[in-house]
Amino acid sequence: MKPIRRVLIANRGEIAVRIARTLRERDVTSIAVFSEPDRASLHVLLADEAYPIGPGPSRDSYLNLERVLETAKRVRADAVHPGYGFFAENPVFAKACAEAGLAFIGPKPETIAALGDKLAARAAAERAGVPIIPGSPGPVATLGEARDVAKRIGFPLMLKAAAGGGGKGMRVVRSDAELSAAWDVTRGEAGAAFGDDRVFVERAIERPRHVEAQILADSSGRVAFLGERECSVQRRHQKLLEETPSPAFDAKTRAAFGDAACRIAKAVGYLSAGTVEFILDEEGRFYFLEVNTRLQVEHPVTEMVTGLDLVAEQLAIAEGAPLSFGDTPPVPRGASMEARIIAEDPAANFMPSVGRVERVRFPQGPGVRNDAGIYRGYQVPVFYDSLLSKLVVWGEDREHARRRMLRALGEFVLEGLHHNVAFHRWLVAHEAFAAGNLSTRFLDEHFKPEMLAPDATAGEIALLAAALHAREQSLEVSLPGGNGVERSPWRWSDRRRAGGRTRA
Amino acid sequence: MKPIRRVLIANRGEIAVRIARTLRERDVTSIAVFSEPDRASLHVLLADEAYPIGPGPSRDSYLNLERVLETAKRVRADAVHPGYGFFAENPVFAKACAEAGLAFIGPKPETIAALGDKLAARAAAERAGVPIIPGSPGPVATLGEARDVAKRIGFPLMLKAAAGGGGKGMRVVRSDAELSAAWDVTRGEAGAAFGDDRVFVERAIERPRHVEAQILADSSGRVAFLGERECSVQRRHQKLLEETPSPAFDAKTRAAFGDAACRIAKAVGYLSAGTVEFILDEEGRFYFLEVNTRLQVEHPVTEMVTGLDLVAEQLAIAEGAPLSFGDTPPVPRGASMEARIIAEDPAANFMPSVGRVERVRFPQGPGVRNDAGIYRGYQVPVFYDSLLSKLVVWGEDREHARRRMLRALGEFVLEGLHHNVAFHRWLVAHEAFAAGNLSTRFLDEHFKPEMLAPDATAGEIALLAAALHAREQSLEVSLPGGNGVERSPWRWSDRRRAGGRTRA
Amino acid sequence: MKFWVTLAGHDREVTLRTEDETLVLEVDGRRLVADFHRLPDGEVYSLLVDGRSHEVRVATGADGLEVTLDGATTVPVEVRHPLEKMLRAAQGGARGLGGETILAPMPGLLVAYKVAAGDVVTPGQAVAVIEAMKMQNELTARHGGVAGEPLVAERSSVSAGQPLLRLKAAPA
Amino acid sequence: MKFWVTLAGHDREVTLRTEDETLVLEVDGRRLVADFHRLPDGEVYSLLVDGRSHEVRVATGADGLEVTLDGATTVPVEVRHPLEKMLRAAQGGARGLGGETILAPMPGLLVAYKVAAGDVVTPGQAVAVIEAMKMQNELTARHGGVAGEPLVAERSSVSAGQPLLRLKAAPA
Repeated sequence: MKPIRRVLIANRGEIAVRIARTLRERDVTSIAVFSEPDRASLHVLLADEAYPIGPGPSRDSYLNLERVLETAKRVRADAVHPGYGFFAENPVFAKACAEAGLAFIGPKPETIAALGDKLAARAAAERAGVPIIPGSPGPVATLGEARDVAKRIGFPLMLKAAAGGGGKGMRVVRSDAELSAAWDVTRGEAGAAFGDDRVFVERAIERPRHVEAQILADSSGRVAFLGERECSVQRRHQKLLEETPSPAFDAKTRAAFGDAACRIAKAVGYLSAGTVEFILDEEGRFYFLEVNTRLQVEHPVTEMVTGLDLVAEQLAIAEGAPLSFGDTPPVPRGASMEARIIAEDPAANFMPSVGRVERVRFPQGPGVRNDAGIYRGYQVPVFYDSLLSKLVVWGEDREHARRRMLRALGEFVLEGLHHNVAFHRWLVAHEAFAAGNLSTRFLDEHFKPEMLAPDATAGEIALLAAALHAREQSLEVSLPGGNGVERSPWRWSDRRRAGGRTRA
Repeated sequence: MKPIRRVLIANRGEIAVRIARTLRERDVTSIAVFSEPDRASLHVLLADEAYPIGPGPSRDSYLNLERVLETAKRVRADAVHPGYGFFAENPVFAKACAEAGLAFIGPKPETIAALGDKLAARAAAERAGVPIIPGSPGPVATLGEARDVAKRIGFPLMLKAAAGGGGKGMRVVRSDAELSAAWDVTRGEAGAAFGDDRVFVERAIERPRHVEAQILADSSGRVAFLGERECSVQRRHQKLLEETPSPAFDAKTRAAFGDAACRIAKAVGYLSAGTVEFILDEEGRFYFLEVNTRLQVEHPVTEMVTGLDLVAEQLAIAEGAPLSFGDTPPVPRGASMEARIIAEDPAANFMPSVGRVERVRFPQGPGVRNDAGIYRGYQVPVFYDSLLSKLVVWGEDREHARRRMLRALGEFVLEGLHHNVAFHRWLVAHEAFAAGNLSTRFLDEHFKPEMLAPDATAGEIALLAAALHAREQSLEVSLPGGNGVERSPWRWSDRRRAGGRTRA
Repeated sequence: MKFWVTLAGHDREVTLRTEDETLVLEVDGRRLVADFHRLPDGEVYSLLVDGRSHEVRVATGADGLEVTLDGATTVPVEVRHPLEKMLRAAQGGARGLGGETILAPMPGLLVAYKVAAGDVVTPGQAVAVIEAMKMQNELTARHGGVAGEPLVAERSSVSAGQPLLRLKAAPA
Repeated sequence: MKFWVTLAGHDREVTLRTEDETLVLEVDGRRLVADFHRLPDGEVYSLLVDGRSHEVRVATGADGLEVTLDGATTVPVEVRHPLEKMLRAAQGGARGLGGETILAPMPGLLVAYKVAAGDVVTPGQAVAVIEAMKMQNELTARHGGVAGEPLVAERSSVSAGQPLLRLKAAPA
C-alpha cells in the first residue's frame, strides 16, 4: 500500500485538532475542511491547509459527502480521517472514499455496515461466544411475541430500536402493562428516527456500568486489546467522565473481557482502531452492547497509560503497516481520567449554551493533558456538538489521578458561556465517585442542581466583587422621584434586563 | 516526624506554581509569597494563600531571610519549599528554617554548605572514587604554581573560581602566555564576584557534553538514581534545552554513571532530591562537575519518563517517609525533552526582554506538558529571571519526542515581547541536534542570528498582513508638499519612531 | 458608600470603603476585609481574604451582574441604589408577577409552546420548548405574568434573542 | 490602492484589492491571493494562501509595523504613502545618518557609555551598556548620528524609555 502523505480531516473542532497534531508529528500534511461559521475554528488555524466546504448546518458541509470527497480529490489528499461523529461510522462514505482512490482511515466499509446493525452485531458476538444480554434472538414483530419473550426472561425489560444507539431509541418497561403501553410508541419512534421500525427486547440491567474495550487490528489479522475504559458517568446517555482502568475490574475479569473483545474483532475481520462496548451488571458480569467502529472521544485515557498514539496507529494500519508494538501491547502504567468540558448548564438540566469565550486559562502542570477546540475570543457555534475540551489526567493510581483531576479542574478558568467545569468539580470530589462506586444512574442517584449552588464563602467573595464593580462604575443616572441627577456608582437593576433566561 | 500540612513556597513564578500544584494534589495547603510587582503573578493566583513580602528587588523580598521566615511563622506554615534559585542552595536559610521549627524541604544545611564549596565537593567525589577532571588538588596560590600544574596536565586549561558555578568565574587559557595574562584578572574577578579569590586549575575539556544524574535520597539512607539528563545546549552557560535519556549514553555508561552519582550522594549523607552534574568528553568519559542541592529547572523530563512527581517525593522525604518506590525505581519509558521558553531576543545576543503578554496560546495535545508562569495580559517584571515557561514533551523514543517538540513549538503563540520560541524551532529542526550530536559549544558551532530571519514565504505573508493593516487604518494625515489633507490608509513611517532599539 | 445587594434571594445593605488596594465591606453587622488587585483581560480581580486567594470576574448578564468565582462558578448579583429600594417600598411591598418577554436563548427550532394566550404564568414555569444542538430545552419564565399571543409559529426556526412570548405584569 | 512597503531592506510598490474576505496583492509583477479572516484578540488575521493556513498579528512597534508570523517570528515592516516616497526622492537619495534618541529598553543600571560627545556613530554601533535581569546588554544605534552629551551619569539606574543619548542627524 502506498504511504500516506496528505490526509484530509473530515471533521472539526477538538478532534480535528487532535488528528492534525499526530499528522504533524508524523510529517504528514494535515488538511482541514471548514463550514462558514468555522472559518475561525482552531482546527483551521492549526492544520497545514484548510478549505471551505459550505454553510453551517452539518448536512450542507461536514455531512455533504460529494463536497467533502470533491475537495479531498481537488487538493490531492491520499487519505481521509473521519474523526468521530459525522462520517465516522458511515459505510457509504467509507466505500465512496475507496472508490475515489482515497484511503479511509478506519475499518472496512462492510465491517462498519455489519456492526452498525445492532442485531447483526449481537449475532456476531453470540457466534464468537461472547455473553450477550438475554433477550429476543431477533426483532420482535408483534406485542404478543414481545410478551412471550417477557415471560421467558422476566421484567424489567428494555425495548431497543435495531437501528438505534447512543441511548437513542431505548425504553425500559417494568410490567406487562408498561410493555403494552410502550410497544407502539417505541416502534413509531424508531421508524421516525431511524427509518427502521424493527425493535427487539432484552433484559434491562439495573444500575449498569458502562465499560468498553479499546482494540487495534492491523491488516495482517493481528488484534490487540489495549485495556478497558469505564464510562459509567453519563447524562442523557452521553458520557461525561471516563477512566482507565475500571475500578470494577480485577486482573481476571480484565483478561476475560479483553479476550471477548478480541474474539469479536477477529470474528468480523476488524481493521484499525475500534471499541467494543459492554455493560457490567452489579455482580460484575459483562454483556456485549455494541461495537463503535471509530476512534472514541475518550481515547486519550488509553493513550495516557499505554504511551501509544492511537491516531498514529490508525495511520500506520491504513498504510498496511503492522501494529507498532507487534504482538506485545505495552503494559498500562498508572491510571487516567478524562472530563468532558461541555458548553451546557448543569444547573438547568444540562441545557446547551452558546457564547463567546471571554476569558480562558487552561490547567497545566504534571500529568495534565487538555485537548481544547477553543481559544480566547472564540465564538462557540450553535450547529455542532457542544464539546469544548477534553481534560485528561494521569496518576500513579486512581486516587492520584482523581486528586490531580480535582486540582486541574480547580485551575480551569473558562468564562463567557455556561459550562460544566463546576459540575465536574462536584463529581470528582463526590465520595461515591472517589469510592469508584459508579453506574450509568450515578447522576439520578446523586446529583441535584442545588449542589452546585455557591456556599457561604462564595457568597461573600461574590459580594466583595460586586462591591468593587459598583465602585468602578460611575454612570450618570437620574433617579425617578429621587433628587434629580447625581453621580451614582451603580445602574438600576431593571436596566439591561433582557427578560427570559438568555443563556447565550 | 510530624506530617506537613502547610507549606510556604519561598519562590515565585513558574516554579512556585509547579510546587503549588503538587501540594494541592497531596491535600497540603500551598502558601505563596509575593513581592510588590508580583501581586498579579500566576503563583499568587493559583496558591491557596498568598502574602506580601516586600518590594521588587530580590534582596528586599524573596531574598529577605527575616521577612520570609517571619511570614512563614506568622501564617503557621510547618514547612518551606525553596524551589530553585533564591534560597534554594543557601545553608544559612536552611539552618534558620530548622531553628524556627520549620521543615526545610531539601538537603541538610551542612550538606548544602559542604557541596556549595567546589573544592570540598571535588574532594568528596574523589574520596568516593568518582572520576574528576585532572587539575590542581586544591586552590593555586601563585602563577608559578599554576604553571607547574600546566606542565603536569597540559593545555588547554581552565581557571576556575572556587566559589564560582553556573559558568561564572571560569576562563579557558590555551598557552603559557594566556595563562600569565589571565591569572591576576581571574583572581580579581573571583574576589569581586564571590568575595573569595581562590582559584584552581584543571584541564579544559573541548566540546564537552553536560550530563547530570537525578538522585533521590530518603532519611533511611536509601539513595536512588532516576536516570540522566543531557543539558548540553546552552547559551551564556545557561541551559536552553534538556533531554533524557542522553543520546550519548549506552546502558553500560548509564550504569557506571548512576553508580558514581549514588556513591557521592552516600558519601555526603545526602537527603531529598539532588542533581550530580558531570561533563562528558568526546571519548564518552564522564568527570564530576558539581552537585546541585535542589530541584532543577529541567526536573520534568525525568518525571515524564518515570511517572514520578519529584516534588511529592521531596515532600514525603521531608516527612521522614521512604521513597514511594522503595528500592526499585520505575523503569524509564520513552524519551523526554524540555525547551526553556525565555523572554529574550536570540537575534540580539539573547538580550533579555520585558513587556506584556499581548496574546498567548500554549501548545496542547498528546505528550505535551507546558508549565507556564505567565498568562494573557501578564506584565513580565524586570527584577527576576526571564524564564516564562517550560515546554516539555514525551515521546516513545528520542526522534518521536523531537518531532513532537517541533509540533508543539509550531503551535506556540506568544506575542508582545521578545522570546526564543522561533530559536527553539530552529534548534530542534537542526540536523546536528536531530543526530544527537551535542556539546556545550553547539550554538558557537551552529547558530547565527541570520538563521532566524524569515524566509521568502514568511516575507510574502508579512506583506499580506501589512496590506490588511494598511487597509484597516484610515488616519487623516496631511502630506507635507503633498496635495493637502486626504484620507490615507497608512501612517508616515517616521511617525511614532521611538528611536533606539526599544525591546520593552 | 452604601448600596443594596441582592444575592441568592437575600436583600442586604452594604457599606463599602477602600484604601489603596484594601477593601472594607460592612454587611449584616459583619466586616469583610480584602486585598484586591485588578487583573488584565476583562473586569477580573484577584482577592486576598485573610490570605486566601480568590479570582473573580464581574460581567453584566441578562439580570444584573454575574460574578464568576475561581473561573467556573457563576453567581448572579444585583447591585441597587438605596433610593430605588425606598421607591420599591413606597410602591407597596407585594410585587405580584413582574411580566417579561421570553427570548430565544439561541438559534434553533421552536418545537412548541407550553402555555396558551391568557394563561397566568408563575415564575419558573415552562413556557416553550426549543431545539438546538440536537437537544430539546425548556424555556422558563423568570418573573411570570399573563401570557400574550404566541409571537412565532410552532415548528419554525428562530434566531438568538428573538422574542417568543410576552408575559404581561399581573399585580398580586 | 497603492503603497510602498519596506521589508527586509527592500522597498517595493504594492497594489492592494479586496473583495469580501479575499485579498489580492500585486508586487514585483507577481500576484498574491489570500483568503483572510480577522480573529479576536488584537489585530490578528487567519490567512489561507493556496490553502496554506497562516496566523499573523500586526502591531505597531518602535519602527513602523511589526508582523508576527505563526505566533513567534516577528518581521518589521514599514508601510508608506507613494507621495512620501516621491518626497524622499526629491530630497535626494543619499540619506546620511538619520539621527535618533537612544532610550533605555528596560529599567536597569546604566553601566557605561561606549561613545563620547561629538563621536560620529554609525548604524549598529554600540553606544551604551545597560545591566538588567542580571545581564549586561549593549544598546546599539539604529540610524546613527553625532553623539551629544550623556543624558545620565554612568552607574546610575534608569527607567524604561528614559533617554540616554541623543544622536544628531548628519548628512552624507
